[in-house]
Amino acid sequence: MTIAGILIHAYPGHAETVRAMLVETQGVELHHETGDGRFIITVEDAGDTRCDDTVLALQRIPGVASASLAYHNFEPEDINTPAGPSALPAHLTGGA
Amino acid sequence: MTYSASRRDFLKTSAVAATASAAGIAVPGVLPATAQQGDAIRWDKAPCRFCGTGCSVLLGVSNGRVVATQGDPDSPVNRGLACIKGYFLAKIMYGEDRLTKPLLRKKNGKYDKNGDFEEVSWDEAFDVMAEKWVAARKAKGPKGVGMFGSGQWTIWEGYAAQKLLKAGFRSNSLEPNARHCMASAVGAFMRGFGIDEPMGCYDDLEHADVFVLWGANMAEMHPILWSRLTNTRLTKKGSEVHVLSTFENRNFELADNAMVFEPQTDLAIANYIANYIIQNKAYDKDFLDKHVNFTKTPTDIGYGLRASDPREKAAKNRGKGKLSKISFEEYAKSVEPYTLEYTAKLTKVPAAQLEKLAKVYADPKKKVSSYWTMGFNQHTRGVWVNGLVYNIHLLMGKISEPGNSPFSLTGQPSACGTAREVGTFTHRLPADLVVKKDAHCKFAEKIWKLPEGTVPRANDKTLGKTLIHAVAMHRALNDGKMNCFWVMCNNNMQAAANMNDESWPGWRNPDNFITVSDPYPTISAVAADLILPTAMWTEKEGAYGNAERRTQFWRQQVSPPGESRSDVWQIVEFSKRIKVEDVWPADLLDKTPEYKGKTLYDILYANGQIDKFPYEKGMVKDDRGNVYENQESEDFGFYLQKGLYEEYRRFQYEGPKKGHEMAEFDVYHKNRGLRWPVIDGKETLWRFREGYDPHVAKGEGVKFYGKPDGRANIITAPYEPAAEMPDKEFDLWLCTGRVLEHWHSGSMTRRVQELHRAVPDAVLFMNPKDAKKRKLRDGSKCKVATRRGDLVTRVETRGRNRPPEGLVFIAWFDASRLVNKLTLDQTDPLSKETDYKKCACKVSKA
Amino acid sequence: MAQKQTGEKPGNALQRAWKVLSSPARTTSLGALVILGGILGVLFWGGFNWAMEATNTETFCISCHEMKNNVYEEYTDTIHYTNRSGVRAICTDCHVPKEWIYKVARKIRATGELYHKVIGSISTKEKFEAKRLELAQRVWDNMKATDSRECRNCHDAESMDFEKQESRSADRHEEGFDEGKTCIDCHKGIAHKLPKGAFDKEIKTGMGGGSSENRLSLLGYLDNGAGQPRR
Amino acid sequence: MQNSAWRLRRATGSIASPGNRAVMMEEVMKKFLLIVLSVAFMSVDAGVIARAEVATLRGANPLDAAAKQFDRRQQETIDGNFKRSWKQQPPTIPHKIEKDEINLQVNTCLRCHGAANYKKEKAPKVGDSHFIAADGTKSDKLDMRRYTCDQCHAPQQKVEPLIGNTFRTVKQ
Repeated sequence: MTIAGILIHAYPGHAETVRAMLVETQGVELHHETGDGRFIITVEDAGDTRCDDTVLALQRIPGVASASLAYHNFEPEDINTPAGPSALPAHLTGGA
Repeated sequence: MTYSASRRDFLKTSAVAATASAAGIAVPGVLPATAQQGDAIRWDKAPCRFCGTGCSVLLGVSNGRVVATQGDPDSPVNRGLACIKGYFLAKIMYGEDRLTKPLLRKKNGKYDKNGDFEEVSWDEAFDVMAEKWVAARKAKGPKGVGMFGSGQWTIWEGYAAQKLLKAGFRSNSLEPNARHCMASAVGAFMRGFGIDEPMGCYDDLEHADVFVLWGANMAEMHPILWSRLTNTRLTKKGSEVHVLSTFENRNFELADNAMVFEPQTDLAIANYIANYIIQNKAYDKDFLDKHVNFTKTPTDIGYGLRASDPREKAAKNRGKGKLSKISFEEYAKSVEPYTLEYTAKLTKVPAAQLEKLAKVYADPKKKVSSYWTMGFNQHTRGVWVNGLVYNIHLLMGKISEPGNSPFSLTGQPSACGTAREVGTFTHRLPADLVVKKDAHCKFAEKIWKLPEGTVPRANDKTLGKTLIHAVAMHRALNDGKMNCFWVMCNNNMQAAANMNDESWPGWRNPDNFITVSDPYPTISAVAADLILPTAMWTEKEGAYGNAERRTQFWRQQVSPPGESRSDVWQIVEFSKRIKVEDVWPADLLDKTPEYKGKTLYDILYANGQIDKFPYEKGMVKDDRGNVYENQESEDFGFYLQKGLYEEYRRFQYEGPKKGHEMAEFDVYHKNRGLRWPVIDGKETLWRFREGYDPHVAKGEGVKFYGKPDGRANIITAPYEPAAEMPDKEFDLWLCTGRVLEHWHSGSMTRRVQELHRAVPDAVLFMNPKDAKKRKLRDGSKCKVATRRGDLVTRVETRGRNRPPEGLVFIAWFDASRLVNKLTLDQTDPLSKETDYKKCACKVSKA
Repeated sequence: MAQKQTGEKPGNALQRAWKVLSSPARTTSLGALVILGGILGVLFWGGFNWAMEATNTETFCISCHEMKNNVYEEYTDTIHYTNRSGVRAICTDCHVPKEWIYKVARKIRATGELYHKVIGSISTKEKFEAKRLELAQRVWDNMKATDSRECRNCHDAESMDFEKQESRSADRHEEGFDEGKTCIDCHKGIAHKLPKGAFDKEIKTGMGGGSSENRLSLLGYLDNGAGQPRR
Repeated sequence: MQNSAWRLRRATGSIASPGNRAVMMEEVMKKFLLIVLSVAFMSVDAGVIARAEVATLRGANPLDAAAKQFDRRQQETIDGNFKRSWKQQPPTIPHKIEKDEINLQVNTCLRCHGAANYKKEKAPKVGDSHFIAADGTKSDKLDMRRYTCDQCHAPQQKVEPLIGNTFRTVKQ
């Protein structure tokens, strides 16, 4: 599971188009907009588009001045995932 | 699945918060742990400065100062938790009396052992020190100088010291305070499995059904592991907790089977359980046939006291530990005397409770994890008793798999990472290599680009016997055989046993020159001749290795105050003052003429390997683009920590012993640590078992590959009495230890007001009946005396520790009540680790 | 006494005594009989009271290990045993009424305890712990029923000086008295350890209110079964 | 050996002479340093030498002598709460806790601080962080890892700090 937190700067006057593109993009979730052309988004794997590919694509959206990575978390979901779900009783994980 | 959905949400919130905070944007409604402060705080991870658990904390820095700390939600060890010490980490660096300049004892402008401390420059400090060290090395040989380091050193500090002493000064007089702490555990690992450190990991805390605490007050000493254990105990059906201790402590609050036993009789209890398993034929025969050898150890081995002590003279096999093979039947016979009746009588534990304990071990359906710390390690039969618990697990095959785990917990944050893995012991080299073996020394010399014969062998052709352990160092100082002693990152005057007869006269011996590096004026610092001000914890870039083999890194977060410098800087800078001609013989230099006229710095650190990673200001960055300082690298002109680490790593990959592999330097700055062996970027949770450990090939099942035949040793050892038992005059057992709120000698935690006010003094925990007999009551002033000294404190009969009649307990953090004036400098003759848990004392009204 | 009065030689004393006692009084005056009856009454009465008092001492209470090793041991840690001025409340101060009629009633009930001692109902720590909630609940119910009568022998609401209490205590006391609460409503487990599930009942009856979700979160931790709260 | 000079000194002490602690502490407050620099000392070679009297946490008591004894300790109880230095710092306990129990049977802290009763008891509620499980999920149930309250929350004794601390909160 990969999740990235990204700060997008739009060129002045391009906020509208950038917002529209961001909402369209698979795996992108818009969380906050400052009103002065900055957007806080998260990116995750979606279908067969990988998170890192999406991040690269963001740079190429017309009107985007910069897309900077501020947070990145990668967790393999295999045996090495510590204290995984199976180790915890259901009622602790919010289920059952 | 609920797990991934909610975890994903959590991560997203973190992502938004981190992004917002990096951009200085306030996002309404997003208040995860990482961005609660609302001010411009830079948060970054660091392993906790205290115990061996190895929690990760988030450190908030603002305007160059640490302003907050909290548990790291992303750390697999503590998942957002911290204990009270961990929560107050932000304050440990700001005691008003931080040392900021080197201080040297002087009279009339010159160094004088009896002078007063005066501020000096680093140059003057190191010049005086270098002169003394060279003179002592020349006059007294390799044991003339010595260094006493720490399980709280960073990995590279230990590695730099290892090179300075063993290769530079050609001396094996390097020991860590981990000798007082973990040596018995190491001894048992090497004897039993041929490779150091636990086979299991902390995940066992969730997998096990039954927890057995053997002399580990986890509730106070490893609070976060205790939290995880508590969670399992309170939420998992059928889980139970068995506690063994010589007095009631906080563990007992969760105990299903709480046992107070007579000191030293843990040896008998472990043997009884083995006997029970054999008598009931509960053992795993198949496992024993395939994976285990049976051996026995010599008995009546003494108590590690000075050779002149009558107890040593009386010992038949003083210090001996060579194993000899026996059959299963012989082994079974050796534990036969430990019947339930005999053991109950000897240990004073009710028979029903002992049997209850034996039954859970013998039940093949129950997953049992055993934990121990100082109760086992600080034990004159420490290696034996560690081994006796492995015996039980091996008999049942309950080992190296989730939930079935004999687990030796560490005391210090990097006792594993620095002391054990780097091998900063007199007899060791990195990655489990030993100076006893010529091939191992040759390998080290090859990695270090040194002529053959540089590293002193244990029994060196020209240097003679070169090994000297921690307790023997103080004796050597006392006897004038060691003249220079450098104590770093610990407080050994307060920590070492028998201060009145050994430590104090040793340090103040007029022939000796003692250097102490510390951030604060500790008991050790004021007993020294030269004090070096030290950068601590996150004032430097560092790495620790915790008890579950997890290596964790941190970046330098703030600048050290005044002229204080980190231990690694001090070691490397000091090496510039030593000319190789002064410490190496001519014949060695003839083998490498290119080293002639060089300093130890040129040969050991600027060796083309360690200095090969260039450093530029601003290059240490996190993934959010924050830039961090690196004081040492800036000073020396290369990425010192990376260079030291990468050279050290070659021992793991190219050395004769496999199984210690770690990942590359840069990897660790990006994660919350990995558990070695790390193969192809993947960590190892359970060792020696196929499917978990990459070193065990398909089809092998279980393989204890530390031993040439792949088999672990079951080692039989009997109960033998303690060195100093209560008698008519000194009628009580004295046990010492720690408290939850303070770390070790209290030099950090006692400077944090909240922690100091929680536990301001070390009191005498005593049974009310014992108190009454002596006309004492709660709060009475009392005098505690042993054959070596006395101290005055107050009686506590109702606190967190409840000793049985006949035993008292004092914590050692309190500099005003130096309990190690009282303790006996007895050690396990095999591991040389001090037993601080058992000596005889008397208590009277003061 | 009877033998001496008849002046007969000692022989089968019991038989003779019985004969005297069973025959109607002819030779003795009514006054003597009344006096004799009085003396005997005092003796019996005194003996009865002596026995009552003897069984009202701490030494008697802890003469059985069930009491000594469990509840007594714990009590020595608490303020009713150790405190600033050394004034102590012993077992019976709290557990045996002072007023005669209640005291007798309590003593009669105590014979049930003797029966359980004989059959060993709580002879081991485990058995005791298993029954602890039931036993404690009985005491609490009793105290509730008597409006904490035994507490009030020493602790009189009228005599409390709120000025001298910690402000937290003063506020809570004032509130409690206004609401007509009795001591045991809040002060459970002050002299002994609390049993598992000690607060289940008060949570169930809604002390403190709160949503059912919240109530569960307070209780859930206690259960070691399926991790579900007791209901 | 037993009569060597330095052994005899054990009786008299060779550590820097004890100064008046009260005076010294005053200095400390001014300079944020326990190292008192007495600049008045002039050496023969001219120039000023900084002499430092170094005191440990036991004050200036020599190590080979007995340290000052402490008074009986009393716990500090106050109305309201002790101040926190930062938001995530666990609050210290402003009331007595001797009667409280945390064990397999009960946790009496939760009787007042738990979600059900805290309003009624006018007690601070167990922090929200205590309802986040190890995997990061929020729950209505207390996270059992947080069961042992006294791992983080401690009562405070009425004692002066041994030494000051220059920690500053983010607002300072």
